[in-house]
Amino acid sequence: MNISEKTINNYAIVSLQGILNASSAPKLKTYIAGMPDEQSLVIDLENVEFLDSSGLGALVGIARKKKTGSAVMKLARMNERVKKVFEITQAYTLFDIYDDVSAAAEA
Amino acid sequence: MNPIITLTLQANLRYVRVASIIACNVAEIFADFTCNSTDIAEFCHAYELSVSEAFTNSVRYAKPAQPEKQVTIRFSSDNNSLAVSIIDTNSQFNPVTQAPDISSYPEGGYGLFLIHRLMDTVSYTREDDTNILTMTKQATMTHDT
Amino acid sequence: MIFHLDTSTTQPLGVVLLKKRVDASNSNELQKAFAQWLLQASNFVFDCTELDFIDSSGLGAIVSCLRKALEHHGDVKLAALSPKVAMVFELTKAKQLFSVFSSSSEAIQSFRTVSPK
Amino acid sequence: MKTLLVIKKQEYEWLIDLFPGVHPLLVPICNKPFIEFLVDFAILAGSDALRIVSDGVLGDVEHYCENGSRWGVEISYGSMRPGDDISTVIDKNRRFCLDGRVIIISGFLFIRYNKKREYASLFASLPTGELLGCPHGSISLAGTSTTKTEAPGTLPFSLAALDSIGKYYELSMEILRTGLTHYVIPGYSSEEDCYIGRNVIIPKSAEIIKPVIIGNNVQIMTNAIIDRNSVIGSNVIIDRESVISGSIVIGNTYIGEHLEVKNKIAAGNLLIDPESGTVIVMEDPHLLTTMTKSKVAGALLRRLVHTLGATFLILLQLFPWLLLRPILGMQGKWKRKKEQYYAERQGKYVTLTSTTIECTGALSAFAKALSLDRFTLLFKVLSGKLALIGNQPRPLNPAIPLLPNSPAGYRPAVFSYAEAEEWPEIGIDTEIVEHYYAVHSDPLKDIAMTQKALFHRTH
Repeated sequence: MNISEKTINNYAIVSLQGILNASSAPKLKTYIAGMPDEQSLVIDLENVEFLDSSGLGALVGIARKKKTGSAVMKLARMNERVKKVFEITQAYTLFDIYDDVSAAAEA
Repeated sequence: MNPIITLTLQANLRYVRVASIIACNVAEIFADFTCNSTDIAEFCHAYELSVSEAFTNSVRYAKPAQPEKQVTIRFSSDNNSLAVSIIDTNSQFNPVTQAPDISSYPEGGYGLFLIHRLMDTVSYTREDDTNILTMTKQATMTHDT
Repeated sequence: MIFHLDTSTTQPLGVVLLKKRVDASNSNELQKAFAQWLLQASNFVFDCTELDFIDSSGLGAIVSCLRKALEHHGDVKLAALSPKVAMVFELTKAKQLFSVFSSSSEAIQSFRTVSPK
Repeated sequence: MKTLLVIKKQEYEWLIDLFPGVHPLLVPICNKPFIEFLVDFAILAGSDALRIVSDGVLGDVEHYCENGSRWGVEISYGSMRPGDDISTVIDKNRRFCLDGRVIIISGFLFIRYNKKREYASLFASLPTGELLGCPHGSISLAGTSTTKTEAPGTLPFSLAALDSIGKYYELSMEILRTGLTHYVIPGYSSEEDCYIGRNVIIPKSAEIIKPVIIGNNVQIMTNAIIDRNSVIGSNVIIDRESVISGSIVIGNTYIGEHLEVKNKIAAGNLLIDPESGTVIVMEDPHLLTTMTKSKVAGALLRRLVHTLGATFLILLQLFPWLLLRPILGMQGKWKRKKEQYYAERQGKYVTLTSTTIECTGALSAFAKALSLDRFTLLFKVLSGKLALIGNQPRPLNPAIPLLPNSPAGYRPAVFSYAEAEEWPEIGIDTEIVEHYYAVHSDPLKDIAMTQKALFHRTH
């Protein structure tokens, strides 16, 4: 999995590319842990080819941390395969999900 | 049930992707032969995801300090359903699963729940110190039309 | 079920307070008891204030009570049907067989005003 | 043009308990799922894409509408948080709303419209902003219009909020009485106030009074009356002498004998009075029931009765079978075929040898009259693989999957109810008979039905 980052309106836009599963989730966690807790995030999922519950667990963990650190975490551009996992687990209720990155960073 | 492939992998998270890609491909080949026009992509994704979950569990619960530990994945089929079994030598586990309480932001515990929702049948047996988790799904999707 | 005899009317009047449920489990009981009550009165008020549930066998039992009362030249009147119980009576058309009153006192009053035959 | 539908769970939650097992957005209004009216409207208004956004679970809706290709419109789904206002929802769907104009329908609203009117050009020219609003929601337009026109004084559509069972009932009745021609209503219609679905059995003695809508696979029994202003859903049985008037019978409901359902909603084993909101749960299978499989205790007794019946028949047929089987076999009139069939439990199969006796000559006619062709199958009853009487076993065929949770249940058997009743053994009619017996059969009746089947097969 590749992680790239840019900044829009004080939001760190973290774009993920590839597979987000048990073997790659620690990489994402470590990457996010390297940021200040109060840094607000938009995680761009457009190029995530595959996500399983370990990947979901990592995202939920980040969301919880950001929530306690009173920062914001949003998800953007979820594809159908990724959406399915959020739907079955009802994890979509925990996130603000946008279909556009800049809209997520502006709102 | 006719056996198709049996595959043994080292119990290491590094190989989760191998297991799930193979599952996805086996499902695709099977669906190609069996289905008329069902949603093949969805069928394959169910296997990709379920095997990813089951394999991850097998590796996670493997007793430590046993680097030679292995997980076996066995595919078999009959007319229109494909079964995949994940076999490991971990200690016995409780396969009963319920939806995790999402409002408490759980980081894990979704795996078996997802498998149950994606597959038609999930069975768990313990034979001679091995765990066998077998998941099957019918290739012909039933639509309520 | 609680039964008492109201003697304020010209003819003795049986007042039955039905409790909770009248269904397959206790409808026989009602029919047996009713045979006893018929020795004391032929006019009845079934007070349904505390009746929450009735099924087809309960309904059958109440209709059979009515039939027996009619055979004795009497009547069974129903009082204070809850909306749910009333719906079952409507659904099964049994409501058409009975005089229904909103309270037991109204039902008792109705027996007073009718001159004995 | 695109349409964004925003419906919060909180707005439709009240419906969940009333129509168990049906997603509130799929609750039928005049036998057509609620959401489909909105899809139709969106298309009528010129939309080529529709997005349904909710904070509740949309799985069932997604399963029903899929990607919208059925209607030739692109349907997608989005999520939101319960506290989101409309502008947040628009932000969350900015990419969807980006190009062109968007009709935003917010709230659990029914839109009254008329399919004969022209909406596409109207929506293209209407000014941006709220078009109509009510306390429970609104319909508005986003994006710039191509031509600048003022909103006309009265719009050719109006809103009806669905916030109570009373409103639901009123709306259904309103459409039934006056609006059937305004919408696309499922079913065959030769007159404008009468829609009848497929496989509807109406005996001569039954009476149907318009306006009426009847779904598919409906069986109306003798002397039943479907009086004016009634909507009967699919897979419904209205038993003998019952009267339905001004009522909505939701799909998969059984209405018992001699009942009067007047101005009510019957849904499974619930009877709802729309005026007062009173709901009664029927625990009584004689009155109203959901069409479901029989209970476990009954199944055990049934198994016992069937085993005894099969044993009896085996003893009865043993001698003739020993005698005739070799003779007919030598004559080449005894044909056997091994095939796989669906078993009672979902996902399981059973291999059966079906025998056909070529019906030429007195001996084979005699063998057939004795049902010797079913002799070997009787042993499957002893092993519990088949029932004595029930459904005709369905051959395994990936192209025709057995619908899971079919309301009637499926119990493959040596003899079928359809045979007993001399119904056509193949086709959807059979399902209706089986449906009926799923509700009416009990182990004792099964014996009588087996007798009937044996008798009818001789003729």
